[in-house]
Amino acid sequence: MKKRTGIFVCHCGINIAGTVDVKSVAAEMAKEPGVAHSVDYVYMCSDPGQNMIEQAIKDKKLDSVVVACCSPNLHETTFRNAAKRAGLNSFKCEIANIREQCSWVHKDKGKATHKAARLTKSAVKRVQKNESLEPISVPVTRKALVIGGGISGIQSALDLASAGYKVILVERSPSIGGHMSQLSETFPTLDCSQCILTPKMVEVSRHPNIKLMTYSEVQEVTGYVGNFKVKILKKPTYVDPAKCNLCDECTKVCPIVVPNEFDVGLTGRRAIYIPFPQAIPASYTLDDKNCPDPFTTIACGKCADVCKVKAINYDMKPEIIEEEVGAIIVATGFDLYDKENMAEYGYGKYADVLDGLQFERLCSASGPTQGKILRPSDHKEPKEVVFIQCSGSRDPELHCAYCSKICCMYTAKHAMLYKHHVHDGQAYIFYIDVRSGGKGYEEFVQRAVEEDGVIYLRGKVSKIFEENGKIKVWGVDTLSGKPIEIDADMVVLAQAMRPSNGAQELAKKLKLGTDKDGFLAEAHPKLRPVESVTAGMFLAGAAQAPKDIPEAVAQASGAASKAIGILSQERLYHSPTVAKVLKNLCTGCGMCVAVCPYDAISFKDGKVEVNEVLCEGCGTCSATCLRAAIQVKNLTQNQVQEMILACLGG
Amino acid sequence: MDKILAKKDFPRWLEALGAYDVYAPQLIDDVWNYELAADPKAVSLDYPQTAIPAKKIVFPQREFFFEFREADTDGYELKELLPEGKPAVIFGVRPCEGKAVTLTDLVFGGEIRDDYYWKRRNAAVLVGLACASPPSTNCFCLSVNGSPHSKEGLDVLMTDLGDQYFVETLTDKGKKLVSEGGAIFHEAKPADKKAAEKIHADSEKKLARELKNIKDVPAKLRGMFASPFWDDESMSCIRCGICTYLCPTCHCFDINDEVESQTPLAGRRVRTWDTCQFPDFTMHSSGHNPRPDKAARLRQRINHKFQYFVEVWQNYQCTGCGRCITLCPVGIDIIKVVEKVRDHVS
Amino acid sequence: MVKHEDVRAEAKKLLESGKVKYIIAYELGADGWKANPVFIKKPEDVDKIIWGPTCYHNLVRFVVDEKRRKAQQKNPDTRPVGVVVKGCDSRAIVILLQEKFIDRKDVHIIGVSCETTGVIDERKLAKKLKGRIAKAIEFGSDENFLITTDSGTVNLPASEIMADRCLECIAHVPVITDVLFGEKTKRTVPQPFGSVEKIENLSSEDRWKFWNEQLEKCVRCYACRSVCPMCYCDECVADTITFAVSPDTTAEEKAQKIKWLDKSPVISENIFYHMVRAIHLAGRCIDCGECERACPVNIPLRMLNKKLEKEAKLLFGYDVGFDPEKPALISCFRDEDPEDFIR
Amino acid sequence: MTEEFEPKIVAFLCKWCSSAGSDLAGVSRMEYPANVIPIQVMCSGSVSPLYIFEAFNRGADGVLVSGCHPGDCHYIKGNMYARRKLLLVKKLLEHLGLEPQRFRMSWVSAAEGQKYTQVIKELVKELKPLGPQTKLRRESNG
Repeated sequence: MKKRTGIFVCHCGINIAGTVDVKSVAAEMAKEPGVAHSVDYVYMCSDPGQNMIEQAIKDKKLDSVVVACCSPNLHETTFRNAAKRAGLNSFKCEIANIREQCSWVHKDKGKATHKAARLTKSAVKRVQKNESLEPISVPVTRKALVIGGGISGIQSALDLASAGYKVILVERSPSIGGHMSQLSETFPTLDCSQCILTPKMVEVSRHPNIKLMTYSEVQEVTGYVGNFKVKILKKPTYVDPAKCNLCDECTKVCPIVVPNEFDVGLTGRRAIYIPFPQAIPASYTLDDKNCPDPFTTIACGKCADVCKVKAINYDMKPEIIEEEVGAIIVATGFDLYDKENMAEYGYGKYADVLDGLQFERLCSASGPTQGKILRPSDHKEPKEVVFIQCSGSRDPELHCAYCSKICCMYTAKHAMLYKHHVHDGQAYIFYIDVRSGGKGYEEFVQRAVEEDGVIYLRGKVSKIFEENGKIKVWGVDTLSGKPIEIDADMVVLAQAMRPSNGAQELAKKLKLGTDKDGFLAEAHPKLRPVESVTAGMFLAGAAQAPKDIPEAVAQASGAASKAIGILSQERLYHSPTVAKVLKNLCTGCGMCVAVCPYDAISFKDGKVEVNEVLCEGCGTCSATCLRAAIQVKNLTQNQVQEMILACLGG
Repeated sequence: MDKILAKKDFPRWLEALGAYDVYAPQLIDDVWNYELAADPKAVSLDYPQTAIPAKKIVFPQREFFFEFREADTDGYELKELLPEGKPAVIFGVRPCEGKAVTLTDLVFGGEIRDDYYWKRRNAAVLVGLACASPPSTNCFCLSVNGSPHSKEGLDVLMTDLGDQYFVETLTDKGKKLVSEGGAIFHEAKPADKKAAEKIHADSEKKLARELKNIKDVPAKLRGMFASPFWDDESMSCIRCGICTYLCPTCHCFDINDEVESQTPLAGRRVRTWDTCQFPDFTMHSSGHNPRPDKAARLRQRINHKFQYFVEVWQNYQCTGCGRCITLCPVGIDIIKVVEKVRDHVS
Repeated sequence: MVKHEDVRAEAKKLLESGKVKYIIAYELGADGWKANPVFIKKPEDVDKIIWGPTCYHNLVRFVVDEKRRKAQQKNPDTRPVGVVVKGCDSRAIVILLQEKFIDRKDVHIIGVSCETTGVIDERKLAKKLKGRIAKAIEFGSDENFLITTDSGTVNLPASEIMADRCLECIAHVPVITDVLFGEKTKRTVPQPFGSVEKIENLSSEDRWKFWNEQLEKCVRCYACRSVCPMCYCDECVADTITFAVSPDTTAEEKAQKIKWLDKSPVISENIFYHMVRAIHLAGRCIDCGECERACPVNIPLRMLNKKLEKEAKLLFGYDVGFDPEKPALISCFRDEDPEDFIR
Repeated sequence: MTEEFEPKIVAFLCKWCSSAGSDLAGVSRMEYPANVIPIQVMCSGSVSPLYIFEAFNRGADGVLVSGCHPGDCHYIKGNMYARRKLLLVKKLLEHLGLEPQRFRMSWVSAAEGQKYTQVIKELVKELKPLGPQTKLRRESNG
């Protein structure tokens, strides 16, 4: 059947008509095969212009339309809607860009007109082979998964839950709270970390919309935006939280002692334990990596014996729980840069060389020393403490190239807290720069210097070693140029922040990109900072980059609102110009599978198939395929060939 | 009347043929082919066998039928493109190829007369060269009603007598061609004729290969259409077009429109060689392919040459040049295949 | 040196045990000196099998046929086929595995090492023999060939009549096998890309002249693509009609068939065909040289594929046909891929 | 006097960077020669080698493929595949004896209207002295 294409050449006032002879373009196009109607008009995008198109479609029974006008970025939607109103499929309308790419950049009217005609013809050739397509729509599972129970995860979960959506919060350790629960006070306000965090943790445990899964890990994620399928491994705690009444008898009888993660190894804990008093869920965990201990094969059973409420059950097994969610927020947080890497500062070698988190525990009222600052080695009060900033940060040669961002502030806080505990003590801070951007931050640092007499030394520490009970710190004050030697009682390293252990593996499972440092990659550094490259997955907190609490919380809420943007939809709509497999030509070589940036192509009985929801229609697959067995709808190789011919005047 | 031409005068003959396009065997990248002779002095008839047979001159691999162009009013303007230009004379044509042309004549001269073919065919003069010794180790012309000195289809037959050629003029076209040479030709003496006849007789003994008692093969083939024999025989076939494109008797073609401009729609209708050995030769647009596999395609080739053609034209469509054997990349040997058919017991 | 007996014994074993469906090997052709592909189905036929200097065919081509055959059969015999491969041929198997065209269990690979020699180039031999007709040819003791002709025997150094592909061979020992015959001899190739460099050294215009003359000769018999184990597409860009059609193919799908080039054997279309073939073989051609050997008009087709093999190696550090797990050349990239050609 | 040779150039521009970049050139009214007819594709990665062969076969005097800078690809890495694939194409074309200037690739971001005009100007400048591309072009009776 003969095609009936309509051509509408826009003058755009004189913007186009000034350099392109629109009349002759329209006239030339009228001669094209399958062109039933070809006119020009002063402003196609105006109401009369659009009506003109709609009328022509009806009167001339047009089956496709080309509007030669400005860039498709401006009015493609306008004209496709017009076509739609007149009963055409919106993909039966194509734009020829004869303004930005022609009339505005050429002066010679003859040449510009010639080019405009070619551009229009090329659009005609394309539109005549366009399929009618309707947007792909998929239902949305209106439930979210939050991975990581630190402050970011907690915030995202609460925001989603209070917006009325079901949330699954997965945390791999026995309690939520994350690193924030380990902190003593928080800058710049010095309010107690537990005091502001605990209520949120409790809220999580009580919220009807939140399903909390601690001591659990995400094992597998399949599916796509709006329709993810998640497998979660629930590790056995061997203690039934419902029965446990926190009498703490079990820990008293447990013979096995291991370093306490919560106190960053400053104290020990039993094999059966509660991470910290305010833990949520408030229950004990029997850690089966340490019980029974490596030398015995069966648990001693003492804890079960003393448990009056019979909460302990050795027969608990790991479970795999399957869930369906529409959106995923990844808030896997951070860990500190490994001790091993900082041997140069005696970290891990000398008992009194600590990292920031350990110092937090020393300051914390619930810490190993009930808030007294004492040296781990001899429990004496340190009179001279050296704080070293950028320990592992900003050191492209040996360590991390990036700035961990929060160290300047918490080091100032540490120095301050130290002075508040040890009034006759002296705090020194080695720094490269002091970065105190942020509300009330600069003032905070100033207070440390002015009120608490903290001595800031600009320079790097060259050597740290123990000598008769002191820790000698050698360095240079690069401002005065003088060498510095301090006989310190304690050294605190502001260790660099790095992505939490296992974040890399998780990223693989979720098919998320990571940057060169292993932090999760955002979709766009400026304009899409909380979205990941995978549709429907969002990032929150230090998993994406070093952040302090307010930033982490802000991003967490941002991620939540992005997720709500999906969950609030009945169905998701997706552009239908996606790749299509010509089954007869496909040999299943998988070259397309390898190049697809969205994992939208998969093998199916010896051939491949496209997941239309994941496919973004980039067409890299079709250029890779040796058989043109996979092609993008409405920009097929066949259409491009016709366009090439048109461009060359054939 | 038979003539004698001294080899040293041969170039002069070519020079005298300004009215013709002169083709002669030439060696390019170790491959002999009939090419336009730019320099008569360079031409030598001392060659074995060309890769592409002389059919390419009377039946070119590509020729135009007509030109079409969309008219300003409705419909199309058509312009027939019959072959033009000088008549062709081809030197060094082997007798088997001369005979081959007579077979193609039958096909294009049947109830439908192919003017495009005949325009060239009638203009072409075939100057044969008797095979003193077999030009190829796979020659078997004697087995298929041919001979190393057959005159069929030729206008002139030359026989190499050492430093001179014995020239037999066979047609008016031939007479005219020889007359162009004028004085360089001399009357042949009886002794020359004897010498030539001796060479002819000897040459028949020199053939290395033969395909004996095949008179029952056509009947045999009729009965073997559905035989698994073809599957086994075709196992090593790789479905290329060598055996047929380079066969002097194969004449199948395809017709395509080569479009040069979309608006106005313009282009040419073109005939090109095609071959039953290509899978798409019998492909229907429905997707059905009556000759789905290489077994069917090999069968078609053998049947056409040794059954169908015999039934229609009482002759084998094979002149025993042996090209398909020599040039087949996987050594499929038509002699062996036909012998197997002959000896086949079902 | 590999003896016929070795291969025959292995073949017998395989067929008797029923381990393989049949064996793709070489037999002596009708002319009594050149090898041809042969398909051995019965143990009693194994004595047909030979190994010699004319075993130039890449038999992996027939593994492709076997896959096609199986696809058409209702309930096919799924046993593997045995196939005799040289070093280069074995790399073709690697590519077929890489592209999941075949499964490792579809083939039982009988590897044969070319040791110090390789296979011959008939055209080189013909020149050397100056009209004498070869009757038999066999490997000599030290890097030479012994040729029996209708007038006496000749002893020629391998280097003089060996195929170019063998002179530039980088894998004379099969890289993937179930059983290997012959020594894993060391062989150094001073210039693996020597022949193509000769052409590279020409000026742009001379290169054009060269290729123009060569590709002008092409008669589009498609022997090059037909003999190539990598050209396994059901439908080639050079085919004029939609070929891979099944009953459920829609008219739209048929209409999508693009006529990229005309059937006319004219230079522009010939070049188009050979360009597409070259680019589609980039990172896939394993230089078995069969396209060049099969060409009836002697077009140096290796010089197209070898060029891109060289570029793949130089530009992207990509070695073709050694690792079945590797992604295809154009389905991967390195951040440091050169881009000085981009502005 | 004879009219100056005007090369015919086909340009494949990726939608997100190069086409947007040429739009910017338009908005900023930067003038450049009208020899180039752009075809907007989704991603430089979607440009098949056959497109380039076809363009030359149908009489293009030059072909340009332009995409996003490495790392900026809207489709994450399509341009990286394009870079590898099209370098092979370029090497092949030059091996056959086509003038290197005739096939170009460029990275033009949505912000580089200036660069786009520069690329076009240079391309046209380099192609004019070469005259018509006849090597890969099909014959025509017209």
